[in-house]
Amino acid sequence: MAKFLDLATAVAEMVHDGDVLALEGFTHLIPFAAGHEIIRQKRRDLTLVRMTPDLIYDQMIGMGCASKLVFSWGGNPGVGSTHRIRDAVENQWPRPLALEEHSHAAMANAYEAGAANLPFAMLRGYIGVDLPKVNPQIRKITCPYTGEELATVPAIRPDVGVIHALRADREGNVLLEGITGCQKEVVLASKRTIVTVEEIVDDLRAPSPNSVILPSWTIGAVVAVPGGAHPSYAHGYYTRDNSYYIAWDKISRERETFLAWMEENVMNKGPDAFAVHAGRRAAS
Amino acid sequence: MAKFLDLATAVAEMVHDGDVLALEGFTHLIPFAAGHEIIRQKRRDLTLVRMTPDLIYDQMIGMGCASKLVFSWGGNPGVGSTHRIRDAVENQWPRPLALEEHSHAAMANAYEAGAANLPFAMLRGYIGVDLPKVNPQIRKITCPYTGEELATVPAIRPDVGVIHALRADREGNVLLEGITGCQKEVVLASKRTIVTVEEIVDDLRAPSPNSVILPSWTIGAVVAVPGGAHPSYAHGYYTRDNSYYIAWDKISRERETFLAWMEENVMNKGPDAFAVHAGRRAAS
Amino acid sequence: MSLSYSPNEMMTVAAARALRNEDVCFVGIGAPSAACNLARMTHAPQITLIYESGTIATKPNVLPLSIGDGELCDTALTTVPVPEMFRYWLQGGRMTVGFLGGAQIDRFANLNTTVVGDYHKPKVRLPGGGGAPEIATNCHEIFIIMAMGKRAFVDKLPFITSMGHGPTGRERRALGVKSKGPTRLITDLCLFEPDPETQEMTVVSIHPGVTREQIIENCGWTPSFAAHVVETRAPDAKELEVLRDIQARTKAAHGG
Amino acid sequence: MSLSYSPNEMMTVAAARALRNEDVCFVGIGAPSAACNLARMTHAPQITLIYESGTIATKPNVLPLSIGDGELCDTALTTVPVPEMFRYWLQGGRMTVGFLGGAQIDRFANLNTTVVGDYHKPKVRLPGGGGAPEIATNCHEIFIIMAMGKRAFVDKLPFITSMGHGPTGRERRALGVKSKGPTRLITDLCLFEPDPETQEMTVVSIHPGVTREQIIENCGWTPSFAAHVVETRAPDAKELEVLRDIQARTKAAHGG
Repeated sequence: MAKFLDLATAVAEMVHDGDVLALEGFTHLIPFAAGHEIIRQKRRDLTLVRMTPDLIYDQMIGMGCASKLVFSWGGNPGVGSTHRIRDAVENQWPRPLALEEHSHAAMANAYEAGAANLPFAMLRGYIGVDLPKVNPQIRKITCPYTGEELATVPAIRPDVGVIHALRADREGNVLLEGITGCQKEVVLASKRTIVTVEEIVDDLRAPSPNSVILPSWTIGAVVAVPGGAHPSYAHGYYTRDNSYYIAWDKISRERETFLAWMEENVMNKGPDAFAVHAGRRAAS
Repeated sequence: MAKFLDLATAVAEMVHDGDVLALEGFTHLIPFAAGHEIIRQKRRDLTLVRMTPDLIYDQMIGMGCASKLVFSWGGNPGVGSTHRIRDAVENQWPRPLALEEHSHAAMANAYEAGAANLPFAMLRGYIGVDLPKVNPQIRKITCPYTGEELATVPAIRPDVGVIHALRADREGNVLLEGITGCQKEVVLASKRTIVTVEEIVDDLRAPSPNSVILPSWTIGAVVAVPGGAHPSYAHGYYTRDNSYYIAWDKISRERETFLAWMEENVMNKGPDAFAVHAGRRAAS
Repeated sequence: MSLSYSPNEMMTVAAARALRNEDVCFVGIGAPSAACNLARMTHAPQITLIYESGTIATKPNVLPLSIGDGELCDTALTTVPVPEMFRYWLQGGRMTVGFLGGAQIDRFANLNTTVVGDYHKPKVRLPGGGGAPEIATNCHEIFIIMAMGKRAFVDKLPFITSMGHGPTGRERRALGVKSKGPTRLITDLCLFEPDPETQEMTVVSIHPGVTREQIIENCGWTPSFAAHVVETRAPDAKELEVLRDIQARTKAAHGG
Repeated sequence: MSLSYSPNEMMTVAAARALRNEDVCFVGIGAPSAACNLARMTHAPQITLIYESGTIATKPNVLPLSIGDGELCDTALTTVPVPEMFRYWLQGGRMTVGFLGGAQIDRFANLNTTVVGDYHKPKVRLPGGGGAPEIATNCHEIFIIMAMGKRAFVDKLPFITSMGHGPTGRERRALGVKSKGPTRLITDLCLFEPDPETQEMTVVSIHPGVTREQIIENCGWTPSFAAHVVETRAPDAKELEVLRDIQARTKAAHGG
């Protein structure tokens, strides 16, 4: 059964230096509050796994948490580069960052294989492209019926999976809704898991018998962090803060402005700072 | 886009002698009305695919529609044998029936692979059991990373997939809810599809943004057949007619009672006969 | 005061007792389903019951006739597609216990639900494996519930539908399967557990009023008895009341 | 009466026109998304737009900034998990058109969005492939939208992120890929289509007021022109009005 913890305790107990760590959330429900707590606790040498290492990994990598990044698309969506990731890759600042690069289809399949307890995933992919030349983890398998060749990638089984969800009930069962990305897969594929939620409620208010629910016994820790996905969003709670993403381009472009911003907004703050965003419902 | 057809026309257009045909529905939403129409139109030499060939396939096989059955569990759930399937296997009556037998896990994965346009599925399965000795389609593959051996089965890609769903909108988009089995996979894996529904409505009334919906352009024909899953059930419409399943044991035990029942209840009736069940809501 | 009960009731009660509050149990239909829900309604209210139809943490008020009765979905925490159930939940290694029945069993708890006689020219064609082949290896341990009798407890199976400890008791480990396999076999006469050395299912507890001779007469092989065989605790009033209530509700609901 | 419009508007309008009412289109973010939604709001109201975030048949009122803005989910027919999107819907062969942009393109419509310079010692590290490598082979055909310029239209790509017709125009077929690959390349100056023999992207239509010299100057290889090059029809009032409206709504919504 999931334990109900505060965020600092959950990160202290579950996330260790050197871990393979996946913070997931496909644009929606990105666990920013959890990422900030990991930065504050100064974790080092993490292998960070994420399909779309956008701002949260830009911040974690810029603050020196990671030695490796496993990813399939790294940028500030609709805005431009993730400058801190580029600085790490191009100039080794603040430290070198090894890359293991995939396509979205491969990573989604690799999470899926991890959740299904398979050692690898296969896909009709990587045909005629250069990525297999620079990523030796991309291999091939032959269909035992048709003789066709398919691409393979190893299953992703993180040490720790971290997601943000809408709400949990008092038993620790968790509901997601909207764009659910590969969050279910990450939780089921990971050895340890932290799920931050907007609220803890008596009744999950699942709208459908087929609602996306992770049972309590699949989760390590449940942490209430209202607003904890900001500047990403939480379906039915608050909308995406697109102006933050746009502003990040300038903040992150130079090391000095980045460090100053992190000091003020992350190092000197706590999870409670996210609560202000929980009530913000943009008209859409 | 799906065509709106009547059931006789849909079966006449889509189901041909010799086809590989999958009628799916895992206890819930079994397309009985469509199966009866196929019997009435006297299709022959069908390869019938279904995880749980229960009463609907007992009826189709007993009426001579099939020459082969691909399955993983054949019985009258909670009641006993499917006597007509046994008579075909044990005594070749009314005609011989070839079997291709799998486990549930293998068939579910094979449908999933079909939907995903993969030529085969792999699973951690069939370990230490005799089925691979009698089914040469069960093979092995070696993981290119760990060297582990995994079982494989060919993807299922039926000529025709038939399911029953709750409702369709005027564009032919279809909603399922409750126990959804592998219906989505069957529709996406099949070359041609027939979806019978309880009703056609202006608004699908999908309760969640993640509701199980098949877009119109994935479906060949949509047919309104209220009650068309009886004696199976339709979530929110009517409950399972367990007494029918219990009564079937006696009806189907002897060829004569079976044939008499089929003549009266299938051959001399039409899809409209199912409508009486649409309104029956058992208190539960 | 002694209560009157049937051998089947004793079997179901004994099976229910094997389950723990913290178990996540993959439930077979029929006798396993009765035992699992009895456990949930008595000593293990928090047990998670999962049926292969995709219903997770279901709490049926009446026993389902099929593996996918509406009652299972209506009372579940959530319901997932069948491919997901087999991929993420069963193969994913999430189940602490798989609870199976069967048509035939051998001394190493291998099960046959496929065929009697030759596979290609069957004497009796049984339903087939369903979920059992993968339940048997992907759950952490397996409980089996079956009434004894010489046609069911056989010296040699005509077909292995799901593996217990293998034809000689050694194959399971030799094949590298990490899960425990059958750890309990609950019958209407007694309880078996695997011998720690040989993996042969061995009588460890005999139900009240049952003799060793009865067990031997109803077994197709010569059964082994543990060094210390105890007497199974008889069903208590609460267990019987809850079991009979649920069966009465079930009968009424199914209109049988 | 002649309307005034920008090269970017011409490009977006021309791209929108390439789409048909019956298309099921896998939409990339940015310029493809603008073109696809313009098509939906003008001549192709029934077009099915799918974003890799899992949103199927979405009808956003403002253009999403990201691939997974809430607007996409709120207006979708349904939203599926990302692994399902890539497995059942993209790999499943459901998409008639994949609409891509890119940082660099070569004459055979291969795309680079990965890196400039050596992969291991990059001069510029670009975002990477995302969905593009599999979009490029699993959709029935590919439309590409990119503004011309010598840094974007290059003679030789440093890295092939997604395959067009292959480095020499022959690899796609040689690899046994059945889908058509890039059939249209829409730029701010002209429209390219593959030569039926060589697969080289060839200018087939030039936007009003653009010269061949401008196209040549903005292309890193010497572009071929079809035997009969037509003039692209200028945006009409309706197209411009709808495009400008949606861009104004988008700007207001994103608070940029």
